[in-house]
Amino acid sequence: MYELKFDENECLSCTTQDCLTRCQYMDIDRDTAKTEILKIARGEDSFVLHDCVTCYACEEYCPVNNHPFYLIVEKQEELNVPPLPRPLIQRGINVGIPFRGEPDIVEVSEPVMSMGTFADLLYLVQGRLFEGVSIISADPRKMFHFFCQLMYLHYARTSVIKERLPNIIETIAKYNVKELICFHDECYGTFTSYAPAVGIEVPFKPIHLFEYLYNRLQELKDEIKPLNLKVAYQRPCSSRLSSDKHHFVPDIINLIGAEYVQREYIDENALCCGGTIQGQRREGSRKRAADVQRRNIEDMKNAGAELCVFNCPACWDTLAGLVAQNGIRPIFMSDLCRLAIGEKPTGWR
Amino acid sequence: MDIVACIKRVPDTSEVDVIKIDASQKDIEKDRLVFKINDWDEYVLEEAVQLREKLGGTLTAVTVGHNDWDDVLRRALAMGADTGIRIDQDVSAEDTHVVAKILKTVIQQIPHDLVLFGAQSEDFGSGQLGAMVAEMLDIPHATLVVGLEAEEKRVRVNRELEAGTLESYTIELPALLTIHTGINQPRYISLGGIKRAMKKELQVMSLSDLQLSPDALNPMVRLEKLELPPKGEGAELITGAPGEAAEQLTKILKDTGIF
Amino acid sequence: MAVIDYKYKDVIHRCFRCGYCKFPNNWIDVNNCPAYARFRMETYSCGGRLWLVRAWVNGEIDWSEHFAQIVYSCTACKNCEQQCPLRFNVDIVNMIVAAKSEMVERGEIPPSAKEFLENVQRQGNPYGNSREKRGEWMEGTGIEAYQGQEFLYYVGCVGSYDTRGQKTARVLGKVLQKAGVSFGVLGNDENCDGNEVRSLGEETLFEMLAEENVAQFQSLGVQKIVTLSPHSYNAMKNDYPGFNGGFDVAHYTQLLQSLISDGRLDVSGGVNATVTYHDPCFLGRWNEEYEAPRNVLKSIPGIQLIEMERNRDGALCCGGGGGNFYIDLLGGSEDSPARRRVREAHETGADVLAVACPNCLTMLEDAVKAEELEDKLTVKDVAEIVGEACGIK
Amino acid sequence: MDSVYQALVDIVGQEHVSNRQEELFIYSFDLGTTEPHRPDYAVAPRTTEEIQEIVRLANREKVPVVPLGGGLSLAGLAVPFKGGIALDLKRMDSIIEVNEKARYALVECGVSQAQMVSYLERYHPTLTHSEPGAPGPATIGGNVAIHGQGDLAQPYGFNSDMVNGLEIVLPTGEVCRFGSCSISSGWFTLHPLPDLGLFLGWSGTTGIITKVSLRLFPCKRIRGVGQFVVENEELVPEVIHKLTHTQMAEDIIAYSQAVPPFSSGLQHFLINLAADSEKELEFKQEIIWDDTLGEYIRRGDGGFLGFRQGLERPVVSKTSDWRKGGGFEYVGAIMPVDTYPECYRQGREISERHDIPYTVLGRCIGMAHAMMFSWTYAFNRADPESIKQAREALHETDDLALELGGTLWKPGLYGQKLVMERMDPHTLELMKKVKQLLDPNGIMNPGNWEVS
Repeated sequence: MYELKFDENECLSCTTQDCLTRCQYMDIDRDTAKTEILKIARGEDSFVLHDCVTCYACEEYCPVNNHPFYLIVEKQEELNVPPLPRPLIQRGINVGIPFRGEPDIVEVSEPVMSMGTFADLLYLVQGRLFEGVSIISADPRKMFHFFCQLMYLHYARTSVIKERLPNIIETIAKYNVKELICFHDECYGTFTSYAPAVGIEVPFKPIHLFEYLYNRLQELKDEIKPLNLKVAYQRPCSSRLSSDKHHFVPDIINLIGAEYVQREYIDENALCCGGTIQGQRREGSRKRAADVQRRNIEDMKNAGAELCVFNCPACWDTLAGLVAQNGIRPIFMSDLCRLAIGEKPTGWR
Repeated sequence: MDIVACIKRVPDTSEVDVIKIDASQKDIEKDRLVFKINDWDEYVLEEAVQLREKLGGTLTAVTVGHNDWDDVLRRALAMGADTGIRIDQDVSAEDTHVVAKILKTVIQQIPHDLVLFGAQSEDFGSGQLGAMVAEMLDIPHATLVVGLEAEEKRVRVNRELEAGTLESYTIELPALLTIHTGINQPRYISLGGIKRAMKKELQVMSLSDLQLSPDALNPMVRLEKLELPPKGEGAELITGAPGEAAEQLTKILKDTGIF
Repeated sequence: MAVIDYKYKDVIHRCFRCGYCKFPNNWIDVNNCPAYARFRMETYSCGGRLWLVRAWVNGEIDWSEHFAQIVYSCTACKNCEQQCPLRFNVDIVNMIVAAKSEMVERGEIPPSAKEFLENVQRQGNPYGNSREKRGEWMEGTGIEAYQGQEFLYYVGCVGSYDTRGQKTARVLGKVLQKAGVSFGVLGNDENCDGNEVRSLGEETLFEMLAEENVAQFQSLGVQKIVTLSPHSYNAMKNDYPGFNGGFDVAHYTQLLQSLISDGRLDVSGGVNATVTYHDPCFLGRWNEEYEAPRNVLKSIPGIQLIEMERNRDGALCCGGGGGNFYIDLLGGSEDSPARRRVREAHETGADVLAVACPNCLTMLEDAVKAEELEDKLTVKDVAEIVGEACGIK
Repeated sequence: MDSVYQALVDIVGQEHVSNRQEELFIYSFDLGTTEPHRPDYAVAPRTTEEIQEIVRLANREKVPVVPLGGGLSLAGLAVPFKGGIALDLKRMDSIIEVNEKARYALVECGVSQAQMVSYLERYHPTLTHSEPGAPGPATIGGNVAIHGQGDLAQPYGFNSDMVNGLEIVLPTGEVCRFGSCSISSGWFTLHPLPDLGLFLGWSGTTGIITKVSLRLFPCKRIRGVGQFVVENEELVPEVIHKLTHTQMAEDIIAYSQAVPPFSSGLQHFLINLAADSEKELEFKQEIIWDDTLGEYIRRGDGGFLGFRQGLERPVVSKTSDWRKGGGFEYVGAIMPVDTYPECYRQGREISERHDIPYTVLGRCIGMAHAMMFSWTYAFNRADPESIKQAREALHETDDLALELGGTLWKPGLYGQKLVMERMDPHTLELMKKVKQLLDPNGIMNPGNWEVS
């Protein structure tokens, strides 16, 4: 069985306790933070387990990469403190079960990209940016064979992840690719952060979509017409698992001559889209989510953003409509890049 | 029932002003013209094919002309003819009698209960050929046939006379009929069909194959000269809005006492 | 007799006949399938047609001329494909065309369609006019024959032979001259583009035309093509590549749009008119070009552009598609799509109905006469309006 | 020459009548599992007068008349079981009047639901009508003729409860008007007398509805749908009870279906809310999700799946493609809300026994006075076996609905028989008398509701 690599001593010797003190959804001082994270580590109950909105951020805040978030989720499951109501958990768990037959493994030539569970968004993967890219998981009916499963961190079900993830990786491995561009950075985080944290082998090198886009844009540099647009970025929870790649967001936005607007909820202080929060069991969750969304969008407006760039389709589903209502145009990163090289964005709505 | 259909290739004269007389003044300039199967012959083929579908037997299409005449035979094959025979002889300058002689000789050599011709040709339009061949073959014939019911040994035919009067006969086979337009609705021949027909073998015969010597053909009529009709006089082009134009026209019709 | 090798045997039964295909995207009118609008019997709705084809394929009904007319009354306008909520919708028009192909191979098609195809076989145009006269439209325009200029200006059958079409073809030629575009035409050597031939189900004839045209274009070194008709545009842009004919094809409204925005074409002369624009199916739904013609019109001073209830991908077809501008199975009634369309245009209060397709032009102009709206509504091609704006008569 | 055909041509004109195989073929079908029967003529009249002429002719010649609108009942209610005239009413499609102050629309019977929705959105954005779950081409006349319900059923009941006036062509050709319109020029109420109630829900067996005055309702600026989900079907009746108590929902639907698999076995609620301002919307959301359903969420029994602004138009026809087969049919029954758990469990069992992915749905009618419950069975039109399976499942479901104490909504022939068997004899006798009185020659949609 796969074991989470968590070292209690790291927390004992930790001077910052950033994991909980920097949490945007709980107000915790350093001492409380230490006691609570240690209680959790030792398998005792803690209000943190009950109040956590599962935003992944502490995974990034931890100065020593000790996986506090994975720990919290494992303990939520162990102590049966599910953050979501049962029907939502059942729904969630059923989502990941592949149906309608086995995937057809076909010959692919690198570069190769996996759509994960977003085969429906294939229309975003078009134009010169993606020329010559072979696609894995292009069939919506079979895409759950490529589902990274990490979503279950929101459901306090690491057991499900550990049970299913190896098979998923095995399926992808059948394509014998050296490198795999991940359409969704939750997949990227799964392969580069979660899998190693619990000791699951990953036989290929994941490439972050934004890193790929950045490099492609470099190749197409001459095509770029500066956009002169003020751009805000909706940072998804999953990107907390690949903070080393986050810099590609400003890099890309600068490269295409747009402005990465400075705002309160930026980079490490980014706010969750609210998608998970609104459904949580905890009293007032719906309003909490609404409040987070309101503050987030107000902040974008105050920063004068004209566009809001999305990374995660789930954030898009919860937030894009609201963003648009507030006069800011929602757009996926890939479409933003296409705009910059004079192509018509497919997701432009 | 064994059927022989005699067909002809003619220039597409849907627009008369593209017709030009050549230097010899005995023929028209053909090089830039588009050719097609003689209108009446399409009805001949449709009728023949339907009869064959109903009664079985063989259907042979025959034409007289040089190799570019093959295309009309291809259409015949595409439509369902079993064999296409071309007598390799340019008869465009010859008279009907010559062509009749040649066709008679061919038809004699193939099984024929029923021989079908078009009532006339679009280009020269003498309307004699069918009747002549019938006489030469010494078999009964009917012209301008607009209705046809066939049995094993006889056919019942309707002929169209003045003002659409119908005349009905029963004719013992073998017989020859010249078919009038409107007897059926010729089917469309798809280019695919024609291409498939390309694979079918065509029989090409020379006069010598028929033991006919060119000088034995001795035409009875010789073409002197072709000329285009002179431009008509007094044509008046009525212009203006539909309403006014109509008024003008009725005025003219009244004034000229047409009504 | 059942149709053994019908290509869509395994799909066609999936039509439920819910009838969304009758509507435009905003549901404002149940008459957005041209054939249904004309006859208002279920047989003429897209679903009815599919069910009948299936019945014929399964030998449940026999071929009849009425059946053929129902099938050929489909104008291939793609409204059904836009509106059908089911996954197979992308193949609806193909299912109808495949049925037409079956009929073509059996020779059993409506007489007017037979005439159309035989004329194309013989003279390379549906009218049966002589190939020798294809170039007559350009007399006195000084338009050059194509010899390596930047653009081949492909005029098409309607522009070459239909009197009204010829006028537009000439005006567009002059506009291009005025903008200093380097272009040439094929004149008598131009042949039918085949777009309608294909939608009439004569696949082999279409292939021949496509192959011949591609060969001809390549031998002349053609790289860029600008077409008068969206039908030609569609065939050359989407079908010719399948015959190794990868050309850079533009519809003239797209070229005019860039000429104007680049300042190469001066339309400051302006035109004072309230204009409503009718989207041609083969520019709109088939190729999703809705804005170029509108941008051209908007760029002309004095023009007020207003929209009909049904516009862009919800536009009502003029009824001329699928060869119907010639075989005319939808005409002869106040319910004819063209007449419904001009009434709709008139209701907007516009005095000019702008079109970007010679087929639509002839269809809608005839409809204006039939509706006796001549003095209230004029049908003009976008090219003609641009012509006026830069002082060309 | 066929004299009836000629007479029909004289009435509606050559182009709107046919006795050719193509039209007869198409009009012989229902979209469900009912066996087709060919009519002898298909006719598409444009005016009430034409319809009168047709009906008089039919009476003289003893020819059946089968009226149809969208022909989408799925229960075979427009199949010409005994031949005759298939009367396609879709050309009767004028929206005659919309009275904003009295909130009604006077329309011809053939106006489609889609046309109505679109017309109101375009010209009367503050008004809406109760749109059925049927495809947009379904007609207003057809819907009230079968007691349909729509997306305002929770506050206002059946669509046939929203009728303000009717114009009917009797089977003998006379025109009758019911409601205020028969006395004044206003079409603002159906009640009291002369409201005889002999036509709504009779599926065209007592006359042809030619005009309908339909109640319209306030259309708030923001309309949207929220989703809630529970595991335990036993909770559904009490949740519906609590929701209706708030009197804040425009529509409440509980459903469960096998496809997509993740929703299988769960009970979902679709709850429509409407508001004129964000403030009103948030107020209603607070009442519904936090105050009313909050306890389920905190207990972990129920989950809030979010609220989306904007109503999605119904595209039930997608159901027909579940088995890539272009067909589905459902049993619709009016059930007491507390039978939901049984309706779900036994319905699911029937589906699974017939190897069909299950779909059950209950739409709340009125203040939980009842629900329209549907058991849907998709089939493959190209596979006779799957049609047979679906037909059997449908019949078993008809039996089930009645066993559970429900009553069938727009049943086909099989269901009609079951209902009439159970009907008390005097009611049945009265139905028979009414029918004989109105339709002495039995020409109206024969085969349906025939009391032996």
